[in-house]
Amino acid sequence: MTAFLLSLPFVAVLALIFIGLGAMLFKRNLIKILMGLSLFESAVNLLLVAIGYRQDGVAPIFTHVPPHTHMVLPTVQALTLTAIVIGVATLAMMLSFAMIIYRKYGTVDIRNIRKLNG
Amino acid sequence: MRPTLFIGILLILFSGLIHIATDLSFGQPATTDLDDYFLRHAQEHTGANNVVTSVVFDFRAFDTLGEATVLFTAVLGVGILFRKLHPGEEYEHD
Amino acid sequence: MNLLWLLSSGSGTWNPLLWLLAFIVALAAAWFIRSFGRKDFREGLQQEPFISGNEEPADGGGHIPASNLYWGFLESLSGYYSRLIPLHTGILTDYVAWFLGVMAVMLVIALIV
Amino acid sequence: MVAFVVTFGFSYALYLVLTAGSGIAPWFWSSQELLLGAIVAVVVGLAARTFFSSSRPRAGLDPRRWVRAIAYVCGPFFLELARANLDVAYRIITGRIRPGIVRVPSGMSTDLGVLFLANSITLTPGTLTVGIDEDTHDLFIHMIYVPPGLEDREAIDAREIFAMFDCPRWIRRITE
Amino acid sequence: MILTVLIWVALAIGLSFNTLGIVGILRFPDIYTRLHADTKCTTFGTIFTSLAVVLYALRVYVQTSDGQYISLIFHTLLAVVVLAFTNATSAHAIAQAAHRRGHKPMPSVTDRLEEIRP
Amino acid sequence: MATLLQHLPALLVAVPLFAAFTLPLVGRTGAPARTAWVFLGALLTAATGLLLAWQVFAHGPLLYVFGAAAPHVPTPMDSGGIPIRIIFQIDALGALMVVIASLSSLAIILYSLASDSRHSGKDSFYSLLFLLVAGVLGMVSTGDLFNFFVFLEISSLSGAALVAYRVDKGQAVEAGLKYALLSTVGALAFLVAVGLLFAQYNALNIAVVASRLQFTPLDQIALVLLAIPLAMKCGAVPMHFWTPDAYSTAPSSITAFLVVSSQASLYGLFRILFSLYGHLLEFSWLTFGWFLIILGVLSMFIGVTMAIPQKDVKRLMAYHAVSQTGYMLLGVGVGLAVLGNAEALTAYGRTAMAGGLFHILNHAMYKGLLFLTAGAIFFRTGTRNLNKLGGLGHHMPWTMVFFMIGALAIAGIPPFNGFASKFLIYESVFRFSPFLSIIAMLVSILTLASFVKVFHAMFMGAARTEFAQVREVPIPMIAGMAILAAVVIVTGLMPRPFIDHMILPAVNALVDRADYIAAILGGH
Amino acid sequence: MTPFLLFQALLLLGLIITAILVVAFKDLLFSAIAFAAFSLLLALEFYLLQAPDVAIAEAGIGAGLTTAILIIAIRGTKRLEEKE
Amino acid sequence: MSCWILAVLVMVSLMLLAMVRLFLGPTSADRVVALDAINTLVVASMIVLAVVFRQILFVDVAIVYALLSFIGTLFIAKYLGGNL
Amino acid sequence: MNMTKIVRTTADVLYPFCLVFGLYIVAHGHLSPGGGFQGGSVMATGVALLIVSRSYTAILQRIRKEALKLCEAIGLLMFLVAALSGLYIGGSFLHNWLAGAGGLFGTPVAFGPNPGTFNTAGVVPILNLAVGLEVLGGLAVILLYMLSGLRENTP
Repeated sequence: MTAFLLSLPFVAVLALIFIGLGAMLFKRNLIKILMGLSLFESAVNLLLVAIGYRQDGVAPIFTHVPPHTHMVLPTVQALTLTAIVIGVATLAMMLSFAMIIYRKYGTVDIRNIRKLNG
Repeated sequence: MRPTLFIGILLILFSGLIHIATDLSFGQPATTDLDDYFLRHAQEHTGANNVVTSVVFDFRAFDTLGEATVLFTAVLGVGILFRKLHPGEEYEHD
Repeated sequence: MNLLWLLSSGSGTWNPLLWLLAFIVALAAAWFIRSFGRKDFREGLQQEPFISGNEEPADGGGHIPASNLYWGFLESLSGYYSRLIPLHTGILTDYVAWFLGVMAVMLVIALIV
Repeated sequence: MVAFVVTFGFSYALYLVLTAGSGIAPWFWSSQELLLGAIVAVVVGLAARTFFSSSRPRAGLDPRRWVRAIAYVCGPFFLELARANLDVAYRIITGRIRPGIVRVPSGMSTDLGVLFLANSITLTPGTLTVGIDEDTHDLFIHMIYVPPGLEDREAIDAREIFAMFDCPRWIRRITE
Repeated sequence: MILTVLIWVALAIGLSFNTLGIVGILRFPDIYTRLHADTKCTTFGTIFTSLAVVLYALRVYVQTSDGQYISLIFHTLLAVVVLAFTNATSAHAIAQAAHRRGHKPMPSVTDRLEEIRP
Repeated sequence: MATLLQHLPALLVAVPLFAAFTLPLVGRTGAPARTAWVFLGALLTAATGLLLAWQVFAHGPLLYVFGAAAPHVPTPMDSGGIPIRIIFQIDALGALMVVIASLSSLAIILYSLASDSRHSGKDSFYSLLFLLVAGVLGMVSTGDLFNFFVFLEISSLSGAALVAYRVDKGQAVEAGLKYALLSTVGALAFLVAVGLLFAQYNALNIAVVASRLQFTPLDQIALVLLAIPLAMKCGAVPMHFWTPDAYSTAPSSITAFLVVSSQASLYGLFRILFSLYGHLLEFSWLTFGWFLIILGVLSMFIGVTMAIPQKDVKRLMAYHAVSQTGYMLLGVGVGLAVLGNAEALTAYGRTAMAGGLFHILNHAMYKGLLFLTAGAIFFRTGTRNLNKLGGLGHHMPWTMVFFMIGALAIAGIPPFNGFASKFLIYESVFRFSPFLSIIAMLVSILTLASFVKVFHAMFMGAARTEFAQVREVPIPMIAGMAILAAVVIVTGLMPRPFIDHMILPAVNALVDRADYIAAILGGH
Repeated sequence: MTPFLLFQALLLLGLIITAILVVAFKDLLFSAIAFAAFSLLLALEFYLLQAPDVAIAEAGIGAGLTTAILIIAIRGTKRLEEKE
Repeated sequence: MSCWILAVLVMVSLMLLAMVRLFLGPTSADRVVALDAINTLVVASMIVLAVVFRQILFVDVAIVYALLSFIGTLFIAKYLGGNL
Repeated sequence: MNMTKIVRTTADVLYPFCLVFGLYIVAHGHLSPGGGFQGGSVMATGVALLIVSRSYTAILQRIRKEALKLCEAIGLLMFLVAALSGLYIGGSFLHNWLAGAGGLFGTPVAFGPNPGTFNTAGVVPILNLAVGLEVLGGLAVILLYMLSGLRENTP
């Protein structure tokens, strides 16, 4: 139980990943699928930040830092920053795709967006 | 039929990925030599107080270039999607 | 010289040069045979071609469309194709599901084996 | 030009507020911050001068208005805010409400004045700006408790909805 | 000492107003009245919690005369001012949008806005 | 000049990026300036790539540490022997991919200068093309997991945008959406794996992670999460569905480069399986070797059988691309399966891998050539439907010749290069398992059959009236196709020097994992 | 059960609830609103995990601009999901 | 010191309560109200958490928050008003 | 269509605020939380505020898309040039040759907790500014493009 509580963020990450994947698998609406993708993305960001956390660490900024002994890991935060911007770029592009598809096909239902098959 | 299959896939994935929650220990990273290096030497090597910034813009600046490129790509991609087509510009005849 | 051309797989060898030679010989033979032809042939002098005794339809009508090629092959394998082609649904969710499914299977294999 | 100066001043002040405490003990700001703030303010002034202070830019040059604005926010506005909150808390607890939307001619001539008044009204006494007439600057205000008899009047003076102070006058003196 | 008490009091006031705001959101019958509760109470509560922080910073500054607490005060004040400003405007925007969308103020005695907008 | 040579790995990415960033500015000055700029950029990119590859093949693997004072010292003095910065590590395998990408990018950009000349949005088009090139070049040369992810995203986003370039009917957008979404999901799974590895070993450099790997359950999960997305991106069969969609609707020049892009994913897959996870216990070698083999066989067979009934010429070729990817997976998979068995490895394992890797080079060339010819046909006739085409051999003789070269190469007809690599695969796989080899040959026959159909449908028959106006394509397009055709013929006629100087070093770079690690960490 | 852990548990609970709401709402606009709330809470979680840089980025990009482009996309397509 | 963390705990609980309105709210405007309330509470708790962590610079995040979540609300309001 | 005058005026007032704050975050990226992306996104939100408060046609008269694109391109090129400058100096691509070298940004900092001064960190502030400009231009242009697509989507 204690171990479970201690790894709470990872449990949340797992839950969020599966909520996102579930949205991608079970939803028909393209925008909803992209929201699920974005949830997945956020979950990954949370995972990255959570693995860099150290018990009672402080943020890795030396300006006005309180006199603590250790800091949380900076690398994962840097990676997460990159991942966030990549995520928003991807999302913006895919939402534009969805808008054009709606303009051309008249639907965003994923079952009807299948002119390319076979 | 299909939803059952999807649920099965998700369940199997879950049973595998549950290791993320059970095996990783929150708050106690196993090895930290790379980050300890950053924390110890960031100020001396880059002169930046914010270690995250010094990682983003010095130690791993190439990632940042790539990331800026991704944003540029997205801008170009969105622009290319919403561009004005020339009159009579048509690609697919069938 | 031989080393430059010879391709060895450990159990067999292949020499592209020989194949090139064979091609050149074949081309030479073709040219040779062609040179036996009538020198006074001109465009438009020949007879109209016949297909099974009928005149050739105008404007490429005698051209067999691509879909009709290998009709027998597709027909004989229709059981296989009737299962395979419906798998390519074109639905995005299915694409993701296949990806996740393979991932799930491999996850099980990697964790158990 | 005037617009640029006003925007420049606003940005510079903002930057100085942001970096307050950066200097060594007797000084509030370090010299670098002052210099950088000037550069930033010039850039922002150039970029935003057509938006900030689009109407009546010359008014922004008057320092007394700025002082009055700060005084207004700290004094009458805050007290009205406190009173309004007590009122709303009372309504929340008791559930005694009598809502309605009334029309209030603001009497403001500048955009900034309307903005200030509308935001003051929204934050203060049991009232919420719902709409605005773009030409006459009449505000439409949702009141959480319309005093009986008020709903029949065509328009209500802005002073009536503030309980303690004459806020519209304050705002007029600040912005016009 | 007095400052400590003041901090406690400010924090208590802030929290109670925040609570009242949330209760109001949950309890009030229609969108406009909920907006009242949201805009006023939570903003006011946040002002008071921030006031507690400002008082705390002031206390520490008096003790240590460390310049960073000045910046804490200013940044907190700035955050609160911005928050009040944006909250008021967004409340107006929501109310206006809701009205334009046709949400009538449900229990209401008068609606002058309805008269000028067909 | 010497200093510039020293910084080649950085320039490899910087040159296409610079071209891409400046194109929107240059393009405003007019079409001739843009064309010149694009041409210059392509030439410089290709030159950089080829020079770099030459250096690698001549002098051994290159390291480049981004941001360090000394770019060739991977570990700083004070770090305790770990690399801290992003390192480009280009060994023979990477150099092989760089050669492929450089050659194709040059040919493709030349081609597209003419083929896309009448379309709108050309600044963005060429910018994105350069970004795609930069993404692929970065993917194949980086030695850092997260950096690989970033370049993966660059290449997939720019690829998706380019796939959707022909927005007018919406099908291209649909394909682009599918490509982008699947790529993103895959990249996110990849990122999860990077996070898991980082959480345990606190390193992102592939060599460092490889040296610290202990194969805990988390590592196994990470392996799956790393390998499957890359297998998906290269178009292996149960996850190949995006391939025909994206390849068939994209502009032909883009399709030709998407092939290279998916092979960069293949490179990533091999890098992960061999260099990162290469020291697994033997059953895992077998497991993942058989995983690659099964994926390969499925890809080969299903790809080619799905290709036969297609009517759309590019869709047909896309299925063939899937099928040819199977050969590479099969060859390298056999190598992976026998990695623990030194005797079998020397007997046929390395040959199989050499066949697989040689096939990557060959496939990029002839499949690029085929897609470019299909694009040429589309450029002049405006249709990709095989039933509507016919008799084009009268009007487009050069295209027909190039198509014939490509078709014979893909079908594995000697003396073209397809045969050279397939020969190696057949012979070595036969010693591993005869059944697989027979399947490979069968697939080759079916490929030939399929291309006979395409050739017949497009070029044979009497000239048609509706194509009476059709002429041969412009010179730049022919030049682009000619470059690829020349490479196809040269590699077909003289496979031996390529095998000896490029492929076998690449095979050794894959197999000898200790060298890869030692290049970064020093010692053995 | 330190206050920190309790705090985090509540926050993560909120995160999961909002994530479920994002998926569960049939109306895409509601989903977008829930997504904004999700981003807010996620940023608070980042803040709690001592990553202020990431929190600012998530605040600016996740809560602000992502909502904006989601709303634009919803406006550009259809607001309601189709019935199953 | 514990009073601060207690305050934050209360505010997070309040956020969870506001989520009830996010879930229930009959119209989208109600949900935006809940979002706004959550937003305000997040800013407040960020300011307080800066004191808890003794990290003065963390207040910057709160300012960004107060400034930026506004944009999402405005986009939603513009959409609701039918102006977008 | 426009939003009300109140919202418009708020946007006008908050726009310089966003810019100042974004530039503050960019400039202090190496000292306090924040940096190029964050500051850029704050500035982009300022532009988005203007965009949302007015109609698309009205905003195109006030903001030039070309200027934003130029901003983006300049940011990217600045990044690349700063990266290549390290190569010219003799280090490597992206080498931080200014740090610790004296001069404008080269002041070395003391180790450990310190209040921090602005003129440290070498190339990092320049890269921060470059990325800030790029993100500002990029995100704003994305929004404008999507809005332009919106106009065509509605019949």
